[in-house]
Amino acid sequence: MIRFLGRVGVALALPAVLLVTWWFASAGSTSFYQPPLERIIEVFPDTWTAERLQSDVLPSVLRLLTGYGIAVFTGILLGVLIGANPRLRALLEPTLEFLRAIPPPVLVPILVLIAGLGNPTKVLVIVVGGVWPVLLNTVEGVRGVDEVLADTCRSYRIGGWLRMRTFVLRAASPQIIVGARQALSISIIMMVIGELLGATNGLGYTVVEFQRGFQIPEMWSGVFVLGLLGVLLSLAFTLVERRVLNWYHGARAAERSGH
Amino acid sequence: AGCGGSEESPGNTGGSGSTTDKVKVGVIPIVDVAPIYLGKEQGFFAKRNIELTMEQAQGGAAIVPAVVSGQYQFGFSNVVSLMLAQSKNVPIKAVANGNNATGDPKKDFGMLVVKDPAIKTAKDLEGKTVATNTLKNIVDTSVKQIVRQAGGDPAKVKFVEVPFPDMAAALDANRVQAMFVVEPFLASALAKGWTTIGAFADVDPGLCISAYFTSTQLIQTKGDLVTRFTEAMKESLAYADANPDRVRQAVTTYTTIKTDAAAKMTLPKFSADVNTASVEKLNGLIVTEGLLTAPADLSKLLP
Amino acid sequence: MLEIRSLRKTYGGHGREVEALRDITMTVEAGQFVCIVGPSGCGKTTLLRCLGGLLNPTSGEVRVGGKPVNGPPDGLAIVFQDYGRSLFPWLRVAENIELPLKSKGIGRSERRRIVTESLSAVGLGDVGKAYPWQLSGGMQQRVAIARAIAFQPRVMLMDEPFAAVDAQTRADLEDLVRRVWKQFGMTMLFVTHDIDESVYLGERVTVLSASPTKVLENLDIDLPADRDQLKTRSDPRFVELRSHVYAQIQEAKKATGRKP
Amino acid sequence: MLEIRSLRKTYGGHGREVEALRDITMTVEAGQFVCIVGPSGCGKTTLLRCLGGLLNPTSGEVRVGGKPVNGPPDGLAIVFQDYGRSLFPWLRVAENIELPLKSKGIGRSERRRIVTESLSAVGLGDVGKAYPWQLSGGMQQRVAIARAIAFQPRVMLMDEPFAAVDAQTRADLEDLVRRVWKQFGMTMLFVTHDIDESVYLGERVTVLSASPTKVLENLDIDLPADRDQLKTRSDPRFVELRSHVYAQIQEAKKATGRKP
Amino acid sequence: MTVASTPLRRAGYAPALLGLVGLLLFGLLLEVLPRLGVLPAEYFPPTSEIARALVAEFDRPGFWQALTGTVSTWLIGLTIAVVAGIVLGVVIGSVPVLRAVTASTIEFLRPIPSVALLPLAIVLFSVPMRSILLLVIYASFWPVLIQVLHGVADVDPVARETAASYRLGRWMKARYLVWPTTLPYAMTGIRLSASVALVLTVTGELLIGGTKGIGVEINVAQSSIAVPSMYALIVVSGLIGLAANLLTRRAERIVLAWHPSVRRELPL
Ligand SMILES: Nc1ncnc2c1ncn2[C@@H]1O[C@H](COP(=O)(O)OP(=O)(O)OP(=O)(O)O)[C@@H](O)[C@H]1O
Ligand SMILES: Nc1ncnc2c1ncn2[C@@H]1O[C@H](COP(=O)(O)OP(=O)(O)OP(=O)(O)O)[C@@H](O)[C@H]1O
Ligand SMILES: Cc1ncc(C[n+]2csc(CCO)c2C)c(N)n1
Ligand SMILES: [Mg+2]
Ligand SMILES: [Mg+2]
Repeated sequence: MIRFLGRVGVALALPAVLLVTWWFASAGSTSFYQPPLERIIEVFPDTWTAERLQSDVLPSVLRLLTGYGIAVFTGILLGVLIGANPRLRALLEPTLEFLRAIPPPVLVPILVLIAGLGNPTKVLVIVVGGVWPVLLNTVEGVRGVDEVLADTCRSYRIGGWLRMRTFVLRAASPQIIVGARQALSISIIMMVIGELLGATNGLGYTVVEFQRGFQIPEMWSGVFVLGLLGVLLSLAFTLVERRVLNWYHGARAAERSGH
Repeated sequence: AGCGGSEESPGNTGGSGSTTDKVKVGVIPIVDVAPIYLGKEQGFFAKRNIELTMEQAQGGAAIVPAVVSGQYQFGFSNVVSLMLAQSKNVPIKAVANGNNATGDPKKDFGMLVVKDPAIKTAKDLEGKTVATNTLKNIVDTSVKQIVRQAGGDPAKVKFVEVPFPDMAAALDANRVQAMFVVEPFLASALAKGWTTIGAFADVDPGLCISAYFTSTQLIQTKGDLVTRFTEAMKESLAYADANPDRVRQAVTTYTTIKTDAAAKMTLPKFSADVNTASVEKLNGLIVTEGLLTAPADLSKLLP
Repeated sequence: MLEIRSLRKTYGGHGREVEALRDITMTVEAGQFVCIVGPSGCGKTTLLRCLGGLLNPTSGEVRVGGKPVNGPPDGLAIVFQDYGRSLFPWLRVAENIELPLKSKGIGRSERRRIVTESLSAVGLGDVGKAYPWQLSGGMQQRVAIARAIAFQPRVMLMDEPFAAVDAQTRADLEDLVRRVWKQFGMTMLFVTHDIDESVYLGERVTVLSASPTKVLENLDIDLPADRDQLKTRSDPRFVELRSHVYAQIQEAKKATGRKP
Repeated sequence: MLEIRSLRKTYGGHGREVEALRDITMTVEAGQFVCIVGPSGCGKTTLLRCLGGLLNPTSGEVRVGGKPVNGPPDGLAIVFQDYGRSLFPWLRVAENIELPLKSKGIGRSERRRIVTESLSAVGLGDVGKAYPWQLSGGMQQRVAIARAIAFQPRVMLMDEPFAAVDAQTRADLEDLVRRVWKQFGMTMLFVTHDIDESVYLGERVTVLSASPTKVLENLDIDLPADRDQLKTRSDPRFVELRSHVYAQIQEAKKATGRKP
Repeated sequence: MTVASTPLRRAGYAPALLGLVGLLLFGLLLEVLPRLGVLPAEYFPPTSEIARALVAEFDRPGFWQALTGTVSTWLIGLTIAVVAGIVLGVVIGSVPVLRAVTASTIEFLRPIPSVALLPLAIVLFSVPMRSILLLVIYASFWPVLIQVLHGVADVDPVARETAASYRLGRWMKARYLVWPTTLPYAMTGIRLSASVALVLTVTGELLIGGTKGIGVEINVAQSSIAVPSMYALIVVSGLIGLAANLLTRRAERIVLAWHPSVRRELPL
């Protein structure tokens, strides 16, 4: 319990310092786009009411989780195929690198052509943004698997899906996890970008709406919500990671327990 | 915070003088801003010691803060955005008219277009989805008024945001059933045989669409420059209004619209002065639509 | 069972060209137990990897069970010299041993039985639930051995499998390997640095020269098939043979496969 | 030089609690050469890591040069059992050996000299430019030894440093280690599984029991200081001592540190 | 025997060729789909038309100015982000206390989209280019940082103990142990950041304007219904990303020559 409280304390220390600094630095600010922190906190409860959480935040989070899930799945699937197959990698990498450098905002209209103005497009936008870090990290993770383990698999004729499941995916999992972590925050960003087009509700839509309506304290409060969403999801992510990479952290932490 | 655009854009410091003021204006690459390009070309600014540079941005979202911060000395924006800004005490003020509806609801530069011939009037849009470039803006405010005037209930119309360039595709694919577009997208849509069921002019024949604005800070520190800019703009607007062919030609210089396409566009009206009555009407509408709880203080906003 | 003809392997790249094997020709009959000794770096591991289908020879031919090797042959298992890296760190010890059995299609309860059996055979009955990185070096090595034994291959290639265990455990494992070899009629190729061990275990000891590597000698071990740690090792013939091999090894370190 | 008092180490976590060391008390005088033998998994590596300041004891005290150990002590080098992983794969062999010297502040030309010298001392004069992963297991192990020797530590801890080399090379390395130890007046703690080796090398052999681990015996090796592979090993006293240790090891595997 | 398929040396020329084939196939697909009417050609022109528009762009001096502008903003922003990400990543990753203290803040800041920061970025600077740079750096900093943080944590325990036992100093440890371990992760981070930076450069130019850049040109093309030109400009952005990847891959062959993924003689 004490250790838990300690961890919470450590996690909150820097944000607290930053908030206090911000509070005093912005107090009495007259700059229109940098309102005093006090104002932002003031508008927060009125802005993010239960009703708004339900009408704007919830649909966004649902889209986010769907898109993120598809992005991670696709990234791993493609990544394993490409990482394990040098020819396929040579064939596809330039095209994928080309696509990766295309700004999502200009990609959105193309997606609309294909998937319309509704939720599918918004989910697709998240996938299009979030898939890259998972893909790249999976490819590199699979490419870098230990040679002796690879030989062990071949020698013991461990192949097919069993090999994928028990060797390739596990060996690459530390790097896949990094990619998935990257994708998490990018997905939140893409959720906002996706809601810029054809949107009628959503967290990102609301934030941009406040910005257009020159409701700057409200906009900042929305930025807070995005950040908090990031922290929350990252926390959940850490729990999953602990389970998945139990062996990895174990193998590294045990030896360090010395000093 | 950068303020007043001091170090990077050296302007002159005194009042009216012999030195030239370097001025950057944030604009959108559309037909609406043709007068300022024409004015520059005609020397209306140079003769008032203003060296003009136009900077093209995608929309007001960036232009307003850029003017407030002094990145740009002047900016171009639709009036509804300006009214919203004013009501939130953004330190800006309109200094010149931008453009207006043509006065002819059948032939305007911004119109409500449908593909489905079954949709005859704006009232038929009930239950349908309409594309507007921005929600809570002059476009959707106008569309709602058009629907209301046609006897429909705007609350029954669904609006979605689609940038002008992407609207035609959305309508073509029936993702939306109507769209409000401005030139050159309007001409392109009409060329497909699509029909119009409303226009800016339906809201007010001389509806003020947009305006040039500056920061209140610039007005205080360089009131003289602002005055000269306003005069030059007025001269430019008058010139543009009187020379539609020159406008069509100018458009092809700052966009890549081809000459023949420019010839088919319906031009807006360029009044030298802000149509205050139409702005007041809009002011009422935005309260009706719930964009604002109280009307904006136009005396503070308008020149 | 194993036929190696004029095998040559040259490693290249990264600014270093090494002829690991110059010209190896040898045959191992089905069911034979052959020990390989040779100086460090002479290419024993390379030879095993060629036999296991993990490495392309530069030239020459390798056959296992009459078929030319291209890819790991069926029913062949390797205990890698790099035992630590050959265990899957994300699988517990029991799962590590179970995995090849799974791919072999053996049923769950049978797998469990084999795993338990082979673990206790190497003296690790109680670590099935541990992760490999929780074990000492010698324990890890024994897990790798247990995995190979559990796999019950027709051909077993072992690369210094007892390097990390103590003398007593080593003796026990030696007897275990002999027992298993006999029981399943395996063909065994066993790389070791311990000369006594090579003589004690093998029916034949093959001595390799230093690089560039050739076969220096094929020595038949004419000791009785039933070996016993005390009796065999004190057999005068054993002492004779091991002295012979020892002399050969000393030769080998100087001698290379270079033609005079 | 090395003082270990009532050292106890328990590993925990991941569903497994192991008492690797129960109660170890021993002292190594400055300049002494002590060999440690003990069954696989009895905690030899654990002991070395506690001495090297890489692991916190659960209880008890460890002192090096009179100072309690918290963090790796100055002038102490370890040759790790897991030699493969202790070489940096991104550095060439020579660079691997050079690195500790660099951080010691030795000048470039001096470094070069030491590197060349120590590499040829372990019989690897020509692989300085290779990467570790281009070497055979035994070669890698010798690089790790060369690195430790080049470092010229006051205290050297070696964890089965010759496990992967052939008999002849092993003999050469044994003599090398004795020579270096004498030359620099090092304090040496040497873990081995080879009983002959422990007797041949050490001034004292410490036998550890199986887990839960205690010191089973401290055996002084009263052989002449000048050792010779042929002469010493055929010395009747040598044979006597090694038989004694062998018997102890067999004991050790059964015996544990458990009090009766 | 075909156990080990092509050794790297032989594969030397083939990947480039295969990659070209991949691009051509992709181009062909986008040529055919609009022509068959699967995609509306009016809004999504076939490849040949885009290519023609691209060639036409080459003749425009404005295009080259825009390209130079975009590339320089991108490179400046990327360099700053990468250097900052690597330095901070190594420092934070190496000091457990720092890592624990900063974790929540990093997770809070990472998902804040650039669009939300747009007004702030604009009012902080008096030159548009700097506002764009700020957005670029903000967005492309995080991928490098996160990759490096994980890379630093990946140091092999035996290697770490070796370094500790030989008493390598802080700097030596960072340079010879932590950095080489991190490098493969950092490389992926750089590749991720390169595209994020490019994307934000173009988007920033599009939204803010005030500089010479591909984004500004895209804006003009869009409002002029110059659909093929717009796609041509987007293709340019993709090509820049392609070039960036080519360079990082080349660099990787050199600096990661020792890494299993590069050194491996046997492809998986
Ligand atoms: N992957 C590789 N790349 C380049 N050279 C290699 C590679 N693997 C081995 N070699 C070289 O090939 C030679 C033989 O190596 P190998 O591992 O087969 O020897 P070994 O007989 O198993 O030695 P040890 O008894 O020390 O394990 C050595 O000179 C080694 O440096
Ligand atoms: N990191 C670890 N986590 C958990 N348990 C460990 C860890 N390292 C070692 N152990 C356990 O501690 C005990 C002693 O291990 P240690 O490596 O010290 O043995 P050792 O004497 O060096 O054996 P060997 O001769 O086989 O190398 C073993 O039971 C082992 O399982
Ligand atoms: C702060 C910030 N980070 C990332 C993006 C979006 N983004 C840029 S490139 C890319 C991946 C490739 O398409 C993504 C998701 C953004 N807009 N703002
Ligand atoms: Mg070997
Ligand atoms: Mg050990």
